[in-house]
Amino acid sequence: MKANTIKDIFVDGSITPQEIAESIAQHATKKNIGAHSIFLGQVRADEKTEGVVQAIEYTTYKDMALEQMHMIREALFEKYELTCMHVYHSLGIVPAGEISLFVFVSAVHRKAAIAACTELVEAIKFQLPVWGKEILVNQNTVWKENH
Amino acid sequence: MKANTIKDIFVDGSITPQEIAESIAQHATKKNIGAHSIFLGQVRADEKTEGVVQAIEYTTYKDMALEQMHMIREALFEKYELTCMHVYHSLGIVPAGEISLFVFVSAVHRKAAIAACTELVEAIKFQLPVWGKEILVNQNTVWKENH
Amino acid sequence: MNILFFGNLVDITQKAQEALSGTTNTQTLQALLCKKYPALQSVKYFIAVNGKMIQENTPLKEDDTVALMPPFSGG
Amino acid sequence: MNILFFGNLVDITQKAQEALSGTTNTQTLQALLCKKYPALQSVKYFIAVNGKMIQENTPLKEDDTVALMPPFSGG
Repeated sequence: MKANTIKDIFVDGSITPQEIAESIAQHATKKNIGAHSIFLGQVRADEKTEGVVQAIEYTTYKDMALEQMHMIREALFEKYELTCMHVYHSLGIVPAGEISLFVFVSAVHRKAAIAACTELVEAIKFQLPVWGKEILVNQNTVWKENH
Repeated sequence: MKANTIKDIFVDGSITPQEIAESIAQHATKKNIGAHSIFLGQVRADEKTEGVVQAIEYTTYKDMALEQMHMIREALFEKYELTCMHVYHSLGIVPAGEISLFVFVSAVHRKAAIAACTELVEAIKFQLPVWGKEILVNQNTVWKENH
Repeated sequence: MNILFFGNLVDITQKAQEALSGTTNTQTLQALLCKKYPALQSVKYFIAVNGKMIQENTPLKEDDTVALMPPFSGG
Repeated sequence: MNILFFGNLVDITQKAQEALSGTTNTQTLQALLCKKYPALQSVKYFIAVNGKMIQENTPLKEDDTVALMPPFSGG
């Protein structure tokens, strides 16, 4: 199931629970899968000194991000026994309470799925050229930082 | 959000992607959540020397399982900064390709959500009195073992 | 007392529960059950008394519930 | 060459890209940009040439694409 072509991971706006359900449902035919490990990033209505966050606007350096994601994906398939791996990241505006990142790793056994998903989330946060701008209720903006 | 009452975790038959979507959607109003870590156990059509697995039938010692689950839950809320935690485990027949375990941990930050979810899955596998009987295509049965 | 059987133990006993009396601790109960179901001797199981796992010989009262449980395999 | 600005750098340059010529390496390019946008000196950023991160001074050709990127904050 290893994908050797560069896949797009970016979607416009937030990722809906319905899309997540459809992605899960598509794996019912892959009867060698025993474990799915999923990570969802949800936009927080953080209370900053500058005001409350009402949304995050995401931008990317797309060509570089997709190439980087491809290398991350290949390295994880090399390191772990995985069946499949899907990543969806929002671009544009995602309101607080909605989902901006959907990471989905499946394997025969849980340990590979969980370890790969955990590594993948860290790689996405720190190796993908993506930037989040927090839009406050008062329309001011603060650039997001990852920790 | 800490639940102090004993909650039921068992559902009849498989857990549908639609139910998972609904559970995710219910968290859109909790705007302090930044991360959801989800684990799904899917029944594998394993090829055994005795035949191919077509389903698993789950049984439990329910009173003890729910009490045990309650203690696991309390300990994880004590150890990690979590917003909420949901566990659904199937009883009865779950066909290969369908989902028998849905573990859903949410937190402000990803590290707590991921670590707690990972520990929770291990606790469920090894501390809950639940048993899976693999039903083969030839109707023979093999008792499942966890590793 | 009420004895509960789970998992593959049910294949041996052919029942999910059974009422027994006259035994005063888990050791004598195990001996009694092994006589009745010799195949129990060759399988691994844990014992819980009233929902609590026990490791050592434990006194039993008539209204106790004793569960015989093979290794867990949920999830 | 084509210069791309991302994240908070756009707040400084007020543009997402800009065509520049005459610089032959990333060090002289940085000096040129800092003269044009003094606020660039006080922010942290990485440089990628044609989509590859660079750590040291790197020669540039006229058809190269140079990206100035603040620390990533996706997810």
